[in-house]
Amino acid sequence: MMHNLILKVVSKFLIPLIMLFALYVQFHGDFGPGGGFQAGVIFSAAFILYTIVFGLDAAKRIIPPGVLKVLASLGVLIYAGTGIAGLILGGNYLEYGVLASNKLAGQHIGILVIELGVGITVASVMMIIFFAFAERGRS
Amino acid sequence: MQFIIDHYNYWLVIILMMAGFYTVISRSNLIKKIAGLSIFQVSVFMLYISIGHVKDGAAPIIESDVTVYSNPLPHVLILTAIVVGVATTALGLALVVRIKEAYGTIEEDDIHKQDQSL
Amino acid sequence: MIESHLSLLIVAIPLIAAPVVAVLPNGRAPWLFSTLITWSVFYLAILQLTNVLTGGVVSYELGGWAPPWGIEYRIDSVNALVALIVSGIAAISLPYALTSVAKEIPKKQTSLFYAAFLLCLTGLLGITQTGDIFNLFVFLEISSLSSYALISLGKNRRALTASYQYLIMGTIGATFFLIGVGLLYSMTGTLNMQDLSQRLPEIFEHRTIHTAFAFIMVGFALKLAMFPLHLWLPNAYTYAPSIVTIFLAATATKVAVYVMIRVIFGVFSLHLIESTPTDELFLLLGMAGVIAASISAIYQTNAKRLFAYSSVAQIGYMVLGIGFGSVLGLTASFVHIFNHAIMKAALFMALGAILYRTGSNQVKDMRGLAHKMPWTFAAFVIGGLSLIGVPGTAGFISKWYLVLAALEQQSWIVVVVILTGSLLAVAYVWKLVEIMYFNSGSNASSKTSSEDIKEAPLSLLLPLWLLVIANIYFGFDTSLTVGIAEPAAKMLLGDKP
Amino acid sequence: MTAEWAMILAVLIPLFGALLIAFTGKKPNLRESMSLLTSLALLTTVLSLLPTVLAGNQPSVTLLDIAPGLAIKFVLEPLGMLFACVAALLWPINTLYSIGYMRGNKEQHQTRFYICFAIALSSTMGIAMAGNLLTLFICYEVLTLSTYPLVTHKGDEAALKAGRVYLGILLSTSIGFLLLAILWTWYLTGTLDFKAGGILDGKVAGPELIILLFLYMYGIGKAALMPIHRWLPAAMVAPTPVSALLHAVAVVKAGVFTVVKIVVYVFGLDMLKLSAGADWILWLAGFTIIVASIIALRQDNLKRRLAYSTISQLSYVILAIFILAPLSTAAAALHIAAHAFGKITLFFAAGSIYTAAHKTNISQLNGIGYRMPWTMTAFSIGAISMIGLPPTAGFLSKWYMLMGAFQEQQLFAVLVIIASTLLNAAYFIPIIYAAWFKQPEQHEHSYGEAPMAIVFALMITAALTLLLFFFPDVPLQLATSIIGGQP
Amino acid sequence: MIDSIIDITLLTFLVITALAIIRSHSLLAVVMLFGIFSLLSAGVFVVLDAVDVAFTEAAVGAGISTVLMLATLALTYKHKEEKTEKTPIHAGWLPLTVVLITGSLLIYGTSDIPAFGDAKAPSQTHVGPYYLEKSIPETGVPNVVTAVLASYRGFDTLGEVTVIFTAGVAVMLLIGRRRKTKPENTDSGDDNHDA
Repeated sequence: MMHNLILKVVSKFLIPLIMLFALYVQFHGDFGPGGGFQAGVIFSAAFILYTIVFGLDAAKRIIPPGVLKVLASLGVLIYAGTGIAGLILGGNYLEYGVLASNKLAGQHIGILVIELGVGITVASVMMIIFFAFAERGRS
Repeated sequence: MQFIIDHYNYWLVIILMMAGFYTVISRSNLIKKIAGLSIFQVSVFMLYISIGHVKDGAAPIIESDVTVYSNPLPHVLILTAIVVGVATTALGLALVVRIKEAYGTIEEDDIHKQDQSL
Repeated sequence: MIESHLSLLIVAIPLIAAPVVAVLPNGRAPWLFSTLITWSVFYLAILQLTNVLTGGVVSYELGGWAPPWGIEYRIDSVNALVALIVSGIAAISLPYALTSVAKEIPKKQTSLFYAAFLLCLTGLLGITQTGDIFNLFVFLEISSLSSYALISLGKNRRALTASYQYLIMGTIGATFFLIGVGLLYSMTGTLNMQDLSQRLPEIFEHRTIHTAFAFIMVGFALKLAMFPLHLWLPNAYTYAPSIVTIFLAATATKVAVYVMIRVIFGVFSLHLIESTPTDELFLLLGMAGVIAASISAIYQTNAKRLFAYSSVAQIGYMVLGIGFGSVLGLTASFVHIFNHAIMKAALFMALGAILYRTGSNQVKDMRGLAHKMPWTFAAFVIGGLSLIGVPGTAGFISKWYLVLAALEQQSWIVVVVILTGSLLAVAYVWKLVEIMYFNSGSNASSKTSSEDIKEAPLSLLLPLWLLVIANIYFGFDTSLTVGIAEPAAKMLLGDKP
Repeated sequence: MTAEWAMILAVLIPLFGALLIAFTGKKPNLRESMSLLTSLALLTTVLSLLPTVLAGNQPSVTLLDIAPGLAIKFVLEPLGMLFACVAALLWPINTLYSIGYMRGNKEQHQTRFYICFAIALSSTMGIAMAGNLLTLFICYEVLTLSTYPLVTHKGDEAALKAGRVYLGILLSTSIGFLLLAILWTWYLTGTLDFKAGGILDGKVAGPELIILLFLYMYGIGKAALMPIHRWLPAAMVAPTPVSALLHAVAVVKAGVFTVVKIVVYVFGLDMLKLSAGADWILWLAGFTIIVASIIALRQDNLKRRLAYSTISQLSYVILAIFILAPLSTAAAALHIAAHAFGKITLFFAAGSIYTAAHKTNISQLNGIGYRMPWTMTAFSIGAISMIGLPPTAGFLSKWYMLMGAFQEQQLFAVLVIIASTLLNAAYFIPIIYAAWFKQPEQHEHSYGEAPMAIVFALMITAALTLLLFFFPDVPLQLATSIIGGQP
Repeated sequence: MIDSIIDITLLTFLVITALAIIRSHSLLAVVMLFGIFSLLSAGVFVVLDAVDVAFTEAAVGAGISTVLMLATLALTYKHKEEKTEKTPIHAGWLPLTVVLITGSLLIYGTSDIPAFGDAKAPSQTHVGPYYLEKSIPETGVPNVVTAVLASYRGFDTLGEVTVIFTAGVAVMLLIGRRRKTKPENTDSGDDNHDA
């Protein structure tokens, strides 16, 4: 499969589109279906496709597992941190209203940020899992 | 007749659940158990969504010209539940891989035999 | 600031700590960090308990949304006590972990191991704190997934199958719980426990409600390994790493019992229980569990498995307390939740110390250990006596209230069963004590006969003895256990005598 | 020093002693002297309490409340005082003896031995001064557990088996029956405190009373009422000082003491008398006395014979108390002391014979009297006391028993006492006769008296047995003041 | 009406798929059928107006889960050997009875549940409508599901993310690095399995 040129070209062409779509889903969640979780899955799907076509090592060169681990933790921390920010700004935990001058803006920021956290964690964990299985496959 | 119209959806969903449940507890193959487990869960998700469904309702995305929406809460719960489901599946499959490495089989009966023979 | 957000911080701190630990370099750092975390959480839990005892019920609106629209943390003396137990056990088992984990877990995995440990703690505390029944499900899954992972880390390959078995059983249980919650929602339209308890009474007659109740009960019966749904527990406890067994045995099942009590008396009500044969069923299963599990404990050849079965029996006692549906009964259950936590933690710590020195928990390999590890042995004996319920130990208090509750109900058969359970406990505890105490037959199998076995290291002995002393202390001072449990029981039963 | 403090000390001193022994374990001489000192300290403490109690007041001290109404509480009343005195008096003597015995027979694990001994004594004090059933129960269990290592001292298969029987019977009866009985009492009355006239008075009647009584009687396995007496012969594998502890100083005494205490302060004599629910125990006790004596008759092993003698002697106390007459109650209390002195003498003698002559069977004792005059004199005194002839303590208690029985026209009791007296004579006289008047076999290795410590100890106890007959005032006063003064 | 017809059709197909999964012994087929099952259920979710759920189910069920199962198959069976499950030895009647009891209990339980799609059911009248009304004014998010997910029940979602993270940690612990030496089973091997 490694030498299938068409596949490589197509996917080279496809993967950016998928990632773009992922970003769209990520940030369009407020208005249409979608959100951090779906976005994360799609993003990881793009990477999984890349891995299948170009091989594990190529994929790892782009995102080493160590980085993935950090990213996975980071996502959770972003989310939980938003909650703490709420605390510090005098609200309850995860109370976004206090994040900005007016309540609605605060809600917007809050939702945006935590969705980002979700997206990062989901994407990276999905990749971690897939890499783990793929890794197990060789050797 | 009305009774059937009111409940057919639940009944079909229950049949699905039980199909999954049966696969889990009756099969010996570890992978198939996991598959059954997922089916069981997905069917339960359908139960929730059915509960949240409102006749001629629209998807709960506020638009000016729509009046009747389905209940968003079950959707939210199930979004969470789906994630939990996939997490469980991933973990279960990882375990299956390790069991295969340790026992050389993923058939529950064979594993049991090996443990007994020790 | 701390004061007003106490209930939240107890869950949030370990939750935030877990991902941090996960990325720490392997070695001592993760242990040190998680130890500090658990201690601070324990401190907060104490604070919370005192607050609740003085100030009454605390409600915390997550996201600032009022219940039932938002998720609510609702702390009364009941879950404050359970949170105290869980965090306390975590706080005391981590100092033990350093040595034990270094021996049983590959160094490469330490940071991830402690991350999983903290996640498990997060889940259990989340279950305890929350007042929202679906939020409960989410945190239940956090604790479950992490405990599957923790159990699978046992050295023996059977840890893997045990973990898998637990995963299947646990997920089925959780899904049953989910079904029950869904049905409840369809009838009430709410997920907040407080709200539920107010909306349920007028629709008690609905079949859907009964079914929902049944599914939730079965779901949690699976989780707390209530006889006869206990089959996953012995394997899980036997093959998990010592520290994991200590933690789970002392906390996981306790939290499940708490949820059961909460759901029965806090969400549904005594009325439903008494209008259905639930209470009889609980008494029946409780008794069956006590007897059957105790008997099979006697025949175990692996000490860890022996005490795993004993755990199933002890759960039977708690179930009995629930079955009585009386203040005394619930008090007994709560007191036993607490006491059993400290006695089982102590016993499994002793076994962990033995495993650390001899590399085995087989009964036959423990011959004559008393003379090589006197301190461990002494601790083991005291823990065992507490398990039996000998006066002067915490276990005695539990038995005391259980039997009183049974006498109150004039159910002599239960009295007999409880005392028989104690006698069976004498049998299986003394089986071990004898083999450790008597050096006879120095044909002891390879490992322990060798002279190089020394007393366990101090890092294992200190936490162990702390718990042993607790076992004795709470055998005399019951102001913390009974003093809290009794009002809590009264509250749950709406002051019904 | 106030009486309250003295009481607390009485419990703490042995425990503290145990620590000292543990620390000095490496140096035998130091260790033994520690143990001796502790015992003497305890004796003085207990005796210092005597005047207070004789003056008629009952000092009480509450250590802590476990739960509302449930306290760890000590109250010193005459009966307890008597028991405490007996135990505290015999401990130093027994220690002295142990030193001789353990060294003479080169026993292992002596430190553990002395530690457990001290703990056992501490719990005995607790039992003697227990102010309520809970305290009594706790100390009772501690006594059981602390004597387990003593019974299984040898650590071989036989000891293991004996230990199983010992612990199995004592623990299971106490948890299965006694605990239940106590809980039931608590449930019925809402209190566990010992009260003159009984706390159950009017609270329980009919079959319920009989069941409760049954639970108590068989819950107290240490009283060795048949058929739960088997632990006592089984425990014979232990070294002689331990047997002495079991039979005279602490364990079985704690059993019958508890029985008396429960009858007097929990049920109340009057209630039991009115509701004739207690007769069956009278019969049972009588049965035990006779059967145990007959079995004793057929034992050739000296210690076993003594063991069965103990079983029957214990049932004397139970019989006496269940005659339910004031006099016989006093007799029961008195017999606890009398039997203690007599029986410890006999066991010391048996041990002394074993140490000096390595003889265990009665058939080997021909003419031993001339080889070991001191030992056998003491033995004879003890035996006479067991039979109940003057001038020994045994006569005193038996006499009061008979009087009580006559007072109540308890013909059955009278008959049992007389019959058993004959039986006692039947199994003790032959030994004395053989020892003094039979010719020893020829070609027998020569041996003399046992070590000094042993002989000294058993002379003291023998003397006490006699003294109690001539100067019975103090114990008598204690015994009678249990049932309110009248003789 | 048209909705319910589609609904019934889809559900019927689902039932058929489920039965096919039970029946078939070829694991490859099982996994593929599972993917189909997920897609069909996604369809059902769309019909029941749960677009977000449908989206997610399609991505996760048909996507991730299926891929993972295929990967596991590849890892647990050799390249060429045909991947079939053995028929369990123990009797099949016990599971069947358990399932039948559970199922009938559910049928019984749902027999007086509010009618399917009933707008006056408690679930539609108590908490649900609040979100529909207040979502825009309180959070300014038109997609109510997102509003509830991220804000009203944001803590659940935090839990959800934690679950995912837990799964990541667990998988790393289990199959994170290269295969270690086979775990020994000297200790506690010979336990009797009495319950």
